[in-house]
Amino acid sequence: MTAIPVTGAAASRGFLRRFASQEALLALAVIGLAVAVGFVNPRFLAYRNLADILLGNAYIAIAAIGMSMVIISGNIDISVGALIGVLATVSGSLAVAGAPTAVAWLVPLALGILVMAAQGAVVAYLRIPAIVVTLGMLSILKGGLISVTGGKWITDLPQGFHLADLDVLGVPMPVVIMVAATALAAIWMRDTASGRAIYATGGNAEAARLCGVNPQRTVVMVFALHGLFAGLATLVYATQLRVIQSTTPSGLELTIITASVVGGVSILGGAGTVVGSTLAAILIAEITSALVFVNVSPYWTDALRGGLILATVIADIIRRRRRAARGWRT
Amino acid sequence: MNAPLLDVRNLEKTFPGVRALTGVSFDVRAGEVHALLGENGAGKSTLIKVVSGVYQPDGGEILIDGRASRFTSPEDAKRAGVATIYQELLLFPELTVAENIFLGHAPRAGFGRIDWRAVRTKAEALLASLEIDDLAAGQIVGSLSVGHRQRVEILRALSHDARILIMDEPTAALTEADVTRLFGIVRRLKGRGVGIVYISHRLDELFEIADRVTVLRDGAYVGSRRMADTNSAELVQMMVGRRIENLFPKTLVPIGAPVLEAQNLVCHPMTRGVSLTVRSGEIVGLAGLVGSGRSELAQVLFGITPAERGEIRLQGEAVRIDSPEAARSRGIAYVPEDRAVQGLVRPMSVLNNFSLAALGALSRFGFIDRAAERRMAEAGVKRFSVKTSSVDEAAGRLSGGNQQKIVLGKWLANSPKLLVLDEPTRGVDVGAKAEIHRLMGDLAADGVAILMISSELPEVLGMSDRVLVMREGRLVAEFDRAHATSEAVGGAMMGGGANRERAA
Amino acid sequence: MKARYLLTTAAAACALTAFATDANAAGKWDGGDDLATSPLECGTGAAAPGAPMKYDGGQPTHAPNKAGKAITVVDVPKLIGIGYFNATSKGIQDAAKEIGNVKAKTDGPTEAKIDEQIKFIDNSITSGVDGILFAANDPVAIAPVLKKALSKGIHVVGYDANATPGAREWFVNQSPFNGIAKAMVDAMAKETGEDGSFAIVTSTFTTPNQARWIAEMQAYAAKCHPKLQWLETVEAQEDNNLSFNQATTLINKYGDKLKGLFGMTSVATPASAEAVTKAGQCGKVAVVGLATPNAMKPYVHSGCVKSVVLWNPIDLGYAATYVMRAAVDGKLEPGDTSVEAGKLGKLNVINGSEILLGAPFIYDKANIDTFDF
Amino acid sequence: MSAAAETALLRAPWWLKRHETLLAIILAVALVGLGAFNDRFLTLDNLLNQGRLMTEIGLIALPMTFVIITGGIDLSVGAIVGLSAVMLGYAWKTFAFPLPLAIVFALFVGGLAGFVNGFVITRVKVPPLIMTIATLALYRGLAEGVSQAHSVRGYPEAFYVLGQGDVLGAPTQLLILIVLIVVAGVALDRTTFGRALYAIGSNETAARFSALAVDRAKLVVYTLSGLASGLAAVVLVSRVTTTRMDMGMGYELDVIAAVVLGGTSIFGGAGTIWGTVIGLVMIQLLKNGLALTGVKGDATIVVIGAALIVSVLIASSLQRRRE
Repeated sequence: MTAIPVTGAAASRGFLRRFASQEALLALAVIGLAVAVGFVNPRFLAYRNLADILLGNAYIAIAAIGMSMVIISGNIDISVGALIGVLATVSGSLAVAGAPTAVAWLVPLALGILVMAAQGAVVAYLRIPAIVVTLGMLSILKGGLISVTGGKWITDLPQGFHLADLDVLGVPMPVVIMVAATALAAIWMRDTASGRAIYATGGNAEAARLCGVNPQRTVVMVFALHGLFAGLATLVYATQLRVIQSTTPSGLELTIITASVVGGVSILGGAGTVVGSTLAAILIAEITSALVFVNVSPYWTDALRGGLILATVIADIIRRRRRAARGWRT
Repeated sequence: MNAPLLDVRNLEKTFPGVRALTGVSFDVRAGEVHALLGENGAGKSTLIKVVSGVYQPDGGEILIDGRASRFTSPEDAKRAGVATIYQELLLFPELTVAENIFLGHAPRAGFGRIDWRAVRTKAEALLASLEIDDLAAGQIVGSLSVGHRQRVEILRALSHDARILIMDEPTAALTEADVTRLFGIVRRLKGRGVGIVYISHRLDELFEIADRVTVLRDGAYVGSRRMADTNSAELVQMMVGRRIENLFPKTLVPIGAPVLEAQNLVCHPMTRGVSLTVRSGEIVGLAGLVGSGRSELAQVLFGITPAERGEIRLQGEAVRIDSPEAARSRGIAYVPEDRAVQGLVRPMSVLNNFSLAALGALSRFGFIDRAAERRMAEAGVKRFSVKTSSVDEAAGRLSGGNQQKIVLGKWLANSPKLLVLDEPTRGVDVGAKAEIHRLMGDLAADGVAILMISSELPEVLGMSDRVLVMREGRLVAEFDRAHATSEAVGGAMMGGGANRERAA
Repeated sequence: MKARYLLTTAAAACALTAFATDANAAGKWDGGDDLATSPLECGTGAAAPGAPMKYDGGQPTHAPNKAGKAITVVDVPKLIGIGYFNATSKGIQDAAKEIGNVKAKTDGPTEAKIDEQIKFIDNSITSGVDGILFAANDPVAIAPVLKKALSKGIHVVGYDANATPGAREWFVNQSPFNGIAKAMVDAMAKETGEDGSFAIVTSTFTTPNQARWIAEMQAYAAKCHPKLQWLETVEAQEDNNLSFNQATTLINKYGDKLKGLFGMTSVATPASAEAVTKAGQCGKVAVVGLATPNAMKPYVHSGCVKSVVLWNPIDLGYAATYVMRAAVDGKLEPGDTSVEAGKLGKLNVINGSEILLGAPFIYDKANIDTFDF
Repeated sequence: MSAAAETALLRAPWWLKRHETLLAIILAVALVGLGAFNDRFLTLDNLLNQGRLMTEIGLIALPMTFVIITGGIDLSVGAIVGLSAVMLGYAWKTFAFPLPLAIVFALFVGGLAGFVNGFVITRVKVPPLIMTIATLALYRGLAEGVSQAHSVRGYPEAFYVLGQGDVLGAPTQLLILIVLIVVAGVALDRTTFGRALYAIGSNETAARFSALAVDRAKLVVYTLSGLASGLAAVVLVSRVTTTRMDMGMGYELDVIAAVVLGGTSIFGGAGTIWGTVIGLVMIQLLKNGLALTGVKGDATIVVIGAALIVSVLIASSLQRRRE
């Protein structure tokens, strides 16, 4: 019929393909950058270096999974960096105090879920904007951690505590966790009703409610999962080195949010995938490393990294806008 | 005889300070379309929200298949087979048609995973069962027209095996063609034994599709009629409690010099070379299907999407309209199609909405003269008889008709020379509709040139001095008042006739 | 659409190349300040005493005479919650307990931000303390608020990181910049050989002490170890994981060419050691740096790190408290050449208004277990 | 537009006043309470001094209120402070500009940085959060690159009047802040510009369809945000007598905390300058009062975080009870 709108052709693609293309482009950027830097300095392409980039930044990718869920559900969290600092301290303290390794690993997961679920509940049921709640929590965690520990470093961690040093069939544990977490989260979000509820809540909370999705419960669940992924990220983050700083890593939340948004998670909620955010975390880490490899003046690395992130974001927005339907209604 | 599917008895609902429903009763039988009629604020919306479990009643009872039921949530109602299609379609723009249909109750594969293949197959089966062939299960909903989206909503209701379907003004945003298709679907559902509660302001529609009608006024039950035993005059009287003589009070006024002369306007992709003239005192109706480029043309004239090519002359002077600000300063006013999104800043007060388009005139050196602003708003409230407790009330809390009067009123404060009205009476009750039509007549008499877009053919035919028909981004036909019949205009809209025909 | 991404990547590559400089130029350090360097003599010769200088510190105006009376002192370090300043704070408490009539409290920002630090000092002034101990995040930026303290009759003594001399009475210098630089570079040259090449991991280029040390290291290396090759310097904040990543990147970038890594902070050094360990480069890449002993024990014991340079921060805080007490009591006045500092004995005044703690200390396998901080 | 903004504004006439009144009462109680503990707290000297210390955050909080009312956010303000400070030093020292010209140049750079934010946000339609998170990294990086991590010092004494001096017995910069508070307050409350900001934040499409210059207003707002950050940088440099590339780090969160505490809805459409000022003063005096009462810095941060959540919680639950 003639009444079919002009955008029919572009829209007839299925969502799987649509999301896949977003991820393919990021993957292309990851590979393209590696090749480009490889021309300037072939050492960049050494297996060891590529592996180290993944290893050293897996925790950011893992935390970005939960952050992506939070953003897709229409919220944001800026307390996650501080939370990771707190969880690392708790985990390390337990290990040093002689708790069984399993306890030292599981407690931060549970605590992460607890703290985030509590924040989610305040956001969902008391209807306080997430940015306010998490900004407050950022202060509380940061100040609280120093109050309690005085910032005393945790050293002499037992050897068994170092989860990040283990491997599965030769693949280092941080990469295993990153890949497994991304894959599980991606499948869950794509293929289960509770996963789809996140998109529904972020896309149109009112409509979600009338479809039998409980948006409030969904938000709490999303925050709880975000806490779980923050806990997982902590396990990698805290067990990689021999020392735990007992402070909150400054600016980590921005790195994580950046990975999520560069990964194509719409900041307005309702769209995006965690595969994208993981690829973006890798891309950002790759840029950081590449800037050293091509001998950029160290004074200019931060500016260049910022510029590259900005360019990626703008390119993505323009690409999406071209695809989106014209007109005022969306 | 079987019990009715849905039987509502003596329903009461009170909100703090307001008795929203008092003693309302009606029933719906299998295979029946039962219409609810009433002015905005008569209690129709409250009634359907009670029936669909959004609100709990304070008194009375709801019987489903003769059994008393209490719904504590919309899910409860849905489980009992009551589904509701709201006016503002509640869909997820980022998701596909199939996913929208099955969101919340998708078929599962192992481990709780959604069986995407089954989702798609079942969606396709549903589409096929209603013989909808211009919609694919994999399309992204965000790219669909309103008519298509509504079909997705209907399919969603059917996917729940709904036996009672409540449709709140389903045709408000539809074109004639989509209305026809909707009615086809409704008849098919009737045939399957689904009971339908149908709310609409368009009386002609009810005579076409409904079997019975119940009229509400001020939250109270007025009466029920079989459609076959009643007529519009009676229904209107029941609704408003008084007689309305003429819905289209078109007065003939002398038509003056051209105000707007547009030559070959082009704006990719929906405006493809449009030339038109609107004269002082003239009301020009612009008819066309949704997607024919009517609203897009209006937005070109108003500078929201400025013309890429072509010429606009206002009162003989060539002008560039490259922004709404430029349009306003040239004396163009535009009452947009989507009141909630484009017309009104709902959380703002009536006062601030009234002055929004006239802030320049109300201020000196950028400072708003608040006393003048209040005078203006109060005068507007009086002139357009806006029903509001005070001008400080949030505009979003008013009924649709009163909201529309504010949107219209805020533009009239600028004394425009050209008024572009896009669906000026959509979702507006009969009384307010007549008032808006009368106002249009008064403005024309004052020499304002009016370009009116409407999907309601009787309105176009009743109000216009001249009718232009748009199709696929071009003007394809023009009729003067005498020759504008629904057959001729409708035919041109659908693309039946030859190229630009002139019936003079 | 794909073209756009390719374009971005291409543009990125171009930008990278445009900014790329040759490795040696990137390695050049031109310092975070513009002060002149004064490299020490090569070899093992003791530090030549500088020419005696006139006292150049400031003095509190109308300070109440609290000689022998109880005083309250507030300690505002660069930041709280890190091992190093926990140690100085412990030294301050130790000294306060020992002296008896000093009540000391440590309070400061949670991040090394100068404007936060200024607010803490300002609040201390208002609350009416008798003395302020500080370690400045910026020597110049902190000066106005310290001068304000002096003008209110409050005694001001710095430690670890100095302020412009006129803004405080005394500064307890853990070790002159050039002394640390010499110890670091000599240790590196010893481990990598005279023609080794090294890179540096520091916190930020603007951190004053680190910037000075690096500048002095460069001057000293040029003078005494001219064949040492300076590869580059990278920033890693005060962040464990970032430091680890940066060190790893350097190892991967230079491969066999990299013979040594300097860690300029107590965070960067253990992280660099960890990076070298993880890369299996122990013995091939030397790690020399400033660090606290506890964090370094595993690497020193494993032999991956031979020597860690540091003064004893507990002693530093301890000395600062004694200097404060002496200044209040009038036992340390402009023109004096030494001060008694409890168990540390007599400390000398250098450079007009600085009190020298001593030479930098080198921790190694033999003595590291005797320290716990 | 979000449903939350709608509810927020439906209550606007009531809850705006209420939130501010409530906040003012909490503030007064806290002041009296803290004053009872410490006789050095409620002194003119201390209060004026606190005014000096909060000026930089205050200057940025004013346009940030505008930005948030339009439904946007600007996370790059701290980085712009750093960039402008560096440019001030660079222009003065390297270009050998006379100091007044260098100050103008720093303001210009701040404004330009804000303009770039606004330009991309309005033209390319990049969501503000994303845009300013990216420029946060970019501007800070530029500050580092341009300065090569060098500090610039040794400004002429006369310059310090701005950051350390007094005029009419009050800190110079505090007077500037007060003047700008009044200007911003009147602009938001009384002018067409201010009205446009509320309309944009409540319903951007309707504002556009009402012939309001939406893009221009947003452009102005982000430019103002940059400009104010530039001004804050100049004041800060004058107060601490030196230029560092890491100046203003983390300011964005302090500024947003003050604005949000002051009752401005993060979803846009509601908020006032007066609320922001109360929020600003509350945070500053709470920190100061607690410090003087002997509470340590880390514990103070905890209290501030809790106060932020609790006060917004109280305000919104009162609002809900009205419904």
